[in-house]
Amino acid sequence: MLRYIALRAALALAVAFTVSLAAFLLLNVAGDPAQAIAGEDATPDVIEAIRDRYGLDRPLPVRYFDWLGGVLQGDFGTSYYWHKPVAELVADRADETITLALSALSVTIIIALPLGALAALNPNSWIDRFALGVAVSAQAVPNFWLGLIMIILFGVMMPIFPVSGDSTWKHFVLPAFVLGASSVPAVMRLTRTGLIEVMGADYIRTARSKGFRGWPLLRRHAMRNALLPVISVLAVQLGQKFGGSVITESIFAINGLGRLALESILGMDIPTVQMLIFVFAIVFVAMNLLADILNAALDPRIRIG
Amino acid sequence: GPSDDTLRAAMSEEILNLDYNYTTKREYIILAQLTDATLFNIDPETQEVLPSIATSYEFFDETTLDVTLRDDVKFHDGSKLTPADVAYTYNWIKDERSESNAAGVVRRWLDTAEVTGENTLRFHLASVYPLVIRDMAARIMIRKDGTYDAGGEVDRDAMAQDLIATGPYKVASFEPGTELVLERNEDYFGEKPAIGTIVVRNIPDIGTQQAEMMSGGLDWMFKVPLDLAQSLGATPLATHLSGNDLRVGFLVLDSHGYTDPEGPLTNVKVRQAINHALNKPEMAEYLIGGSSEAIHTACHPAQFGCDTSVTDYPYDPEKARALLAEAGYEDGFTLPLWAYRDKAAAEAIAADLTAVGIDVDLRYVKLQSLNQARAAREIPAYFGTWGSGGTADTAAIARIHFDMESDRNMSGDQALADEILSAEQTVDQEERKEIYSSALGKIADEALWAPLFTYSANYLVSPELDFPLDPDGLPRLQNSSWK
Amino acid sequence: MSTTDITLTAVEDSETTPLTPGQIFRQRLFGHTGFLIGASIILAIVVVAIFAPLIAPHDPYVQSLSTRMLPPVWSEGGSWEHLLGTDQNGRDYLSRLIYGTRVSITIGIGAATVGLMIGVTLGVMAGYFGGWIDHAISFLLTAQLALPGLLLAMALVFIIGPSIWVVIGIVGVLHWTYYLVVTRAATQRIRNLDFVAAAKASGASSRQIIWHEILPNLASSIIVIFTFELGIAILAESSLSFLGVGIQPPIPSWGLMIAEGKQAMFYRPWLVVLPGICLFLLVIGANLMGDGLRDITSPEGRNE
Amino acid sequence: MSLLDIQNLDVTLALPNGPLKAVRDVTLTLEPGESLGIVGESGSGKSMTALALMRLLPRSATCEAEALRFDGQELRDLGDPAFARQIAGPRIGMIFQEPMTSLNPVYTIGRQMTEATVARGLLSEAEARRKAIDLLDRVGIPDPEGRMNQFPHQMSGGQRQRVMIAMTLMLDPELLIADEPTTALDVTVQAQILDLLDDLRRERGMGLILISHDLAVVAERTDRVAVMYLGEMVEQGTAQEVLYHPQHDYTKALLAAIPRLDGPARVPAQEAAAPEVEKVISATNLCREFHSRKGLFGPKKTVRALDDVSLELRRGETLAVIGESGSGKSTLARILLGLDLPDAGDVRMLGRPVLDLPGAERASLVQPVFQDPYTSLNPRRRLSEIISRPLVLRGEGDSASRLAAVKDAMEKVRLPGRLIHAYPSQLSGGQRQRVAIARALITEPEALICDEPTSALDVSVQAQILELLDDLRAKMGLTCLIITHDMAVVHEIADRVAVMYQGRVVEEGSASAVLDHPSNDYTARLLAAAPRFGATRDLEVVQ
Ligand SMILES: Nc1ncnc2c1ncn2[C@@H]1O[C@H](COP(=O)(O)OP(=O)(O)OP(=O)(O)O)[C@@H](O)[C@H]1O
Ligand SMILES: Nc1ncnc2c1ncn2[C@@H]1O[C@H](COP(=O)(O)OP(=O)(O)OP(=O)(O)O)[C@@H](O)[C@H]1O
Ligand SMILES: [Mg+2]
Ligand SMILES: [Mg+2]
Repeated sequence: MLRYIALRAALALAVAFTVSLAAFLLLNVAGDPAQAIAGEDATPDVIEAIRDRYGLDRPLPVRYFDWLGGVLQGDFGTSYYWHKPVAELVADRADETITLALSALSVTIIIALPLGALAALNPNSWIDRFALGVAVSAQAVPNFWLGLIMIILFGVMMPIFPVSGDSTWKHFVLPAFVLGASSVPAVMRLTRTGLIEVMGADYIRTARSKGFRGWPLLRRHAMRNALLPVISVLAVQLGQKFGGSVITESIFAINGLGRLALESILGMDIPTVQMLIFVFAIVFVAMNLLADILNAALDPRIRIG
Repeated sequence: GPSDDTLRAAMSEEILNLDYNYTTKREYIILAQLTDATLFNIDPETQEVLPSIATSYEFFDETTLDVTLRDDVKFHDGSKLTPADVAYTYNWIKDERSESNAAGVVRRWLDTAEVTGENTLRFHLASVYPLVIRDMAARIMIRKDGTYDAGGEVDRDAMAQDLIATGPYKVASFEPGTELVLERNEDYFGEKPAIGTIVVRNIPDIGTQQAEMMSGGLDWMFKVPLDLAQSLGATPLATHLSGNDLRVGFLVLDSHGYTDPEGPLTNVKVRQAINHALNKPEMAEYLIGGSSEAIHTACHPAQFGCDTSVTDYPYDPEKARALLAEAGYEDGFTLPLWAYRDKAAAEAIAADLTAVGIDVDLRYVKLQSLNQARAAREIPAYFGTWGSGGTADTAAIARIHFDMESDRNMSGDQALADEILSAEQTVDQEERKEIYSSALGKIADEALWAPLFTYSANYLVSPELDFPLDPDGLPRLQNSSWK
Repeated sequence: MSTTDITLTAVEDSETTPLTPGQIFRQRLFGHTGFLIGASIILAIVVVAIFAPLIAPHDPYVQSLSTRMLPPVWSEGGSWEHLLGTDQNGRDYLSRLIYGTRVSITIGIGAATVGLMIGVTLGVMAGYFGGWIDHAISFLLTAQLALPGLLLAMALVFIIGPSIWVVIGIVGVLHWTYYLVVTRAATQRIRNLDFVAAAKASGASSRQIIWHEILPNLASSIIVIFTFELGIAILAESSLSFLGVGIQPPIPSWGLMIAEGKQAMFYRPWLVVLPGICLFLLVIGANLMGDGLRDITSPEGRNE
Repeated sequence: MSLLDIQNLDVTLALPNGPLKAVRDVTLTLEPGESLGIVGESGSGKSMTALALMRLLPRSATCEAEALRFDGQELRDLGDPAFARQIAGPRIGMIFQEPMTSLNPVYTIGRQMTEATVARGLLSEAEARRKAIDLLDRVGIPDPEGRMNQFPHQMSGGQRQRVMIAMTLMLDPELLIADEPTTALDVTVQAQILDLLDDLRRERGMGLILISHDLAVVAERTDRVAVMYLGEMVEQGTAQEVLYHPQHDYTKALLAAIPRLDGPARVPAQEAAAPEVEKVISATNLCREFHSRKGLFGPKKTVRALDDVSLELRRGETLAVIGESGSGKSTLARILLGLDLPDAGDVRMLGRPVLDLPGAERASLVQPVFQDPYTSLNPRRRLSEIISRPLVLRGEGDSASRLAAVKDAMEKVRLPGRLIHAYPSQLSGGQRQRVAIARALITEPEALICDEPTSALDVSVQAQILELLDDLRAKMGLTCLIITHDMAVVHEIADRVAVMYQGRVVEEGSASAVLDHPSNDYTARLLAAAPRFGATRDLEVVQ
């Protein structure tokens, strides 16, 4: 078990470094950071000064290994824009994103699980069709568009929720809904097929032959089996929400990591982008690991040895 | 709103650093107007030099400038400003270690600044430089002695957050990228602003800003797209103000042939055809709106030295076609046209050029991508804009675009570059004007550019806010008041 | 269940020959409502795309700045000349929406194909060869999932220059993982089946086994994923265009149109709503088709 | 009064391509304490009949009957909740066919065993536990107390099957339906379980319905036998009558097809094989280990699948390799075929190391026939393609000559020519196995290696395939290695036998010698446990 976790952690690090190297190269080919920092009316001497200041005139490998050396000592560098250590910056912004990701996940769970379960228990009924309709529609709605429509509807036409900022829980309602909606189809379908599959399993037939039916059957025999895959998918979805909050955060002006990522990418703030990608990669792999561990904890067939 | 005497302004660009000595963007100039004072001010109406921290100046000789300061200027922390602070600021910015964004400007002319008396100091200039007062007014914010290198340790971010300056407002709280709260500086030496508190919020999405405006959470927005400004301005929720802007839009054409020595753009007829093909007045009227006007010079007509009597190429697609045919391109050619802002205008330009038979491959990219490609000389033509840093002088646009050092110069014309540089060495204003006339005339005749239009600044403000506009296009929030 | 075959040897000469897989497939296809709805939507949109020049009332590229931002016919100030009004450059919105089908469909099909090539190749290799190849490909997969697509898109658009082909390439390169995961698992399963062993025993090489024995068995799941990826690619294109690193103006892409309409969305909501609905319909069509195909190709059908 | 009385039961399944009458007009009665065997080939509707009675039919199925009486009570009048409360469990219990999947994998054995009694309030938690331990002990599970906290995956298939039985018995049903309770079990375990069921029936006067396709088992264990064929009950009567004086043609065919251990032994192909006889394949000192990890976090496990195995296959003979499940038979076959490499030892074909042979040449020497006809054919290819594939791979002939070869091969294995463009899914199991054999024969190899070629097939089909193999061998002089775990099969077709146990060959010799006078303990046990169809006759004599 420990060995396995160590292996996965090593993998996470390898992925994180690879991805941040890729990010570094991509950013450097995509444009000149000094130009980006200087802005539209920058004169050449300003750009030169910036280049000097951040050491951007050094060759790429030198800069990358410099960064790498820093990371190995726990120093992710200083943001070109914010003039503060990137690590501090990321730590500052993380709580908004965590709040958003968790509330989005709750939205997903609240919508997807009951709907999936009801659909599974009444296959081909109207509720099943309705659930399927919800899934298909949620899959087909562009996320950014949903955000804009939500703003039009609830920010302006019926001003119930604030549409920008992150100071109160109310600010998170719409973004969490938009972000959470994107995972509903996957989770709902999985719940539904999982439950249908379990309800058709031989051990459920065994339980029925012992006289179990209805709710006790569901609770005592089906639930746990059907939820196993759902739980691991939820963990993975949570991991994706971190990186996936880019558009949502910028539409709703939430000052989290997603927006930071978008703006750092557009603004070529290389140290920030690199650290964010590093963090996202680790979170992503960690969530996958968490999913495995949860599964192992809940499923006695997977031995922990 | 007036109830809490707080003006809430929104900006899309993130505000991260309050020290204008280390920033460049327009948002920072606006904030610097609020928090900082410079030695002089330039009257936006008349372009006259007005006193500010300095009361007067005098050229001892062509390269020696004596300046007298007020004696009642206080920093936000209550300490009194001395000539030593001013000298320190200038010398620091010039210093190699400063890496200040103003360094380029200052190094151009400053040799050294020295304190000469209780209220006086002397600037030794490195060369003859007629624009020195203008630069002092626009670029260099005065800091306390030792701000950036206290104890020998260089700290360029010393003023980035906890700004100690001399302007009409002081920083009450600052959360970079989120919110800046400014309070009226009761010790300000000049005329004190009418509004007590200004809150500047970062709201990246213009739609969100608008929603906030409509729900009364904002009093002031700028850089508002025309359509939005007009629509929202038509409602009682907000007032649309349209002011001047020194920014001009233009096409820069690779007349030298950096991308292709034999390329169509090296032919003056083709460049003239491009000029004729563009329906500039329509673009100005419908896409930029407000006070925007079509231009035919490589400068803003409001700028000193901007001679508008140069050759004009009015909108005439037939003539454009004819010129193209004359140049041997009756079947047109493919033109990769780069652009980074005002997508609608870029598309309109592309459509106009397409209409006369040029097959435009529009490449709408991020600014830095354009910059990088341009630096690599991979761009045959781009739709550029220039705001001259709010400086109403042709020098502020000519040098950057026609100096041989600059990659923005795609004419490769050494004589033109020399002419433009010589203007900056000329003290006599009439003489300078003539030099610019000649240079601009040449640019127009050769059709090195296709000048397009001036910009207008669109604001949306709360109906309760009185926000006066200045002709130089720089918003000065400190001048606003409640109705 | 050990066997479900009731035509045993004793009755093997009964007249009713069971249906071929193809026949069963077609039969099920035409009995699946969701699939039929989805296919009709897609078909309709494809027809619109093909005949766009005949259907569109105006040239989608011709601008008329003086008549820009006209409202649609049902709003005050709208006219029959421009049914859905005009955009910020005075181009006919309906015509742009109609031509937008071409962009979306080209990109959807193109990108889903690029993803298919990458994903299936890697998936089959990982599943068939296993070992370090499998590990390397898994690593690639994780790295890909962790890398923000926006970044890749920006860089590629810059390096290669923007064009519809570049966008197809980018979206394709960002969307191969689903193919990989499914084909890898399926290949691992099929690899151990006896008919593969039989082919090996007949002297078939790995390449021959992959082409002749494994790929045909992956075909139906690949088609299902392709249909889903079609929708996903279309959405991805619109997101990239929305963020400004996708389709270049003046080409009418729905995502780009939403981005352009965003500024004025409170006063001219149709600028955002209409392209959004087009996207929604197209993607829902693709998804319904995908769902249908999946139900049809999975041996158990949807519920049992 | 009968314990169970079913009149004219119909079960209809709604399949995608039309309704299927899985059970037609079935009429059954059972007295208390009596045991009824239901036989019939796979898919004949045996399980459906039982499931219909328990109301456990799949969703798509509907069931109708004229009467469905249990202990005098008409079950059709009972609503679902009442049925679940009163009948299912305490009155009628059922043991299912699939032991591996019939227990819930995420709960402990103890919980699953006790929950029904506790939930019904029949026993207290502690009493239920005691009873469960007692029953586990009865079904022969060692350390029953410890087992209560184990999960199903921690037990072998046989143990799980026994847990299933014990669990059903927790509620003391009056009628027990056992649907193939012993498939997938070792013959030794099978015997033990059947004994247990017999005991219980005697002790408690419980009625028993034993569903099986194994006539030998039914003959040994039941009072009365019903034969099902294509959903209908074609014959019913005492075991004596039905099995020794069958009336219906199908029953007769079925009985004729059963391989018998005590039938006339076949004449070996080469009596007293001379030592200089050519060796087609010889294997010496083969070892093969597998490393596997159980689950994600499990420790590494090493399995010695082959442990120093030496074997030779002589030209013209039929060698049977027998041994229980997991003893390494298939591994051996794969290595002999060159599909897998041994860790140690070597395999030679006609004296040359198998590794030096190019694929094509090896293919012409030896071809495999696999156990499962459903996975050994590519479902996406037509028969013509499947059968001609080895020729294509060799680059032999043009399409016309290949087609001729395919037709020829199909004829050899007696496949109707009209199937030449059919897909495997359109074929029955027996037909599929013939296709596999045709494919193996098309390159005219010297030897066939058949890995349990009939274990997935019905006895009647099995007989046909075995006969076919025997025939081909006689006609073409094929050398054959047949892997099986069925002694009767060995008896019918093998010249020589090798017995494997835990990766080793524990005994080897001529078929008659090994079967009649096993020298190894394990072989002896294996033989003793094999059900013999003729056994009832002996019983009768004793009575
Ligand atoms: N869930 C199901 N869906 C559709 N058809 C089914 C299902 N279960 C069984 N059948 C069909 O019903 C018929 C009778 O099946 P049943 O399970 O009763 O056979 P059986 O005699 O028990 O066979 P076996 O010996 O293989 O267990 C078969 O043709 C089978 O294909
Ligand atoms: N690929 C593999 N990986 C790991 N273990 C394996 C593998 N193949 C076989 N084994 C193990 O090797 C042992 C022998 O397996 P093999 O398949 O040869 O048995 P068998 O005698 O053919 O059994 P059966 O009668 O069930 O087919 C078993 O314990 C099996 O679990
Ligand atoms: Mg059965
Ligand atoms: Mg085997």
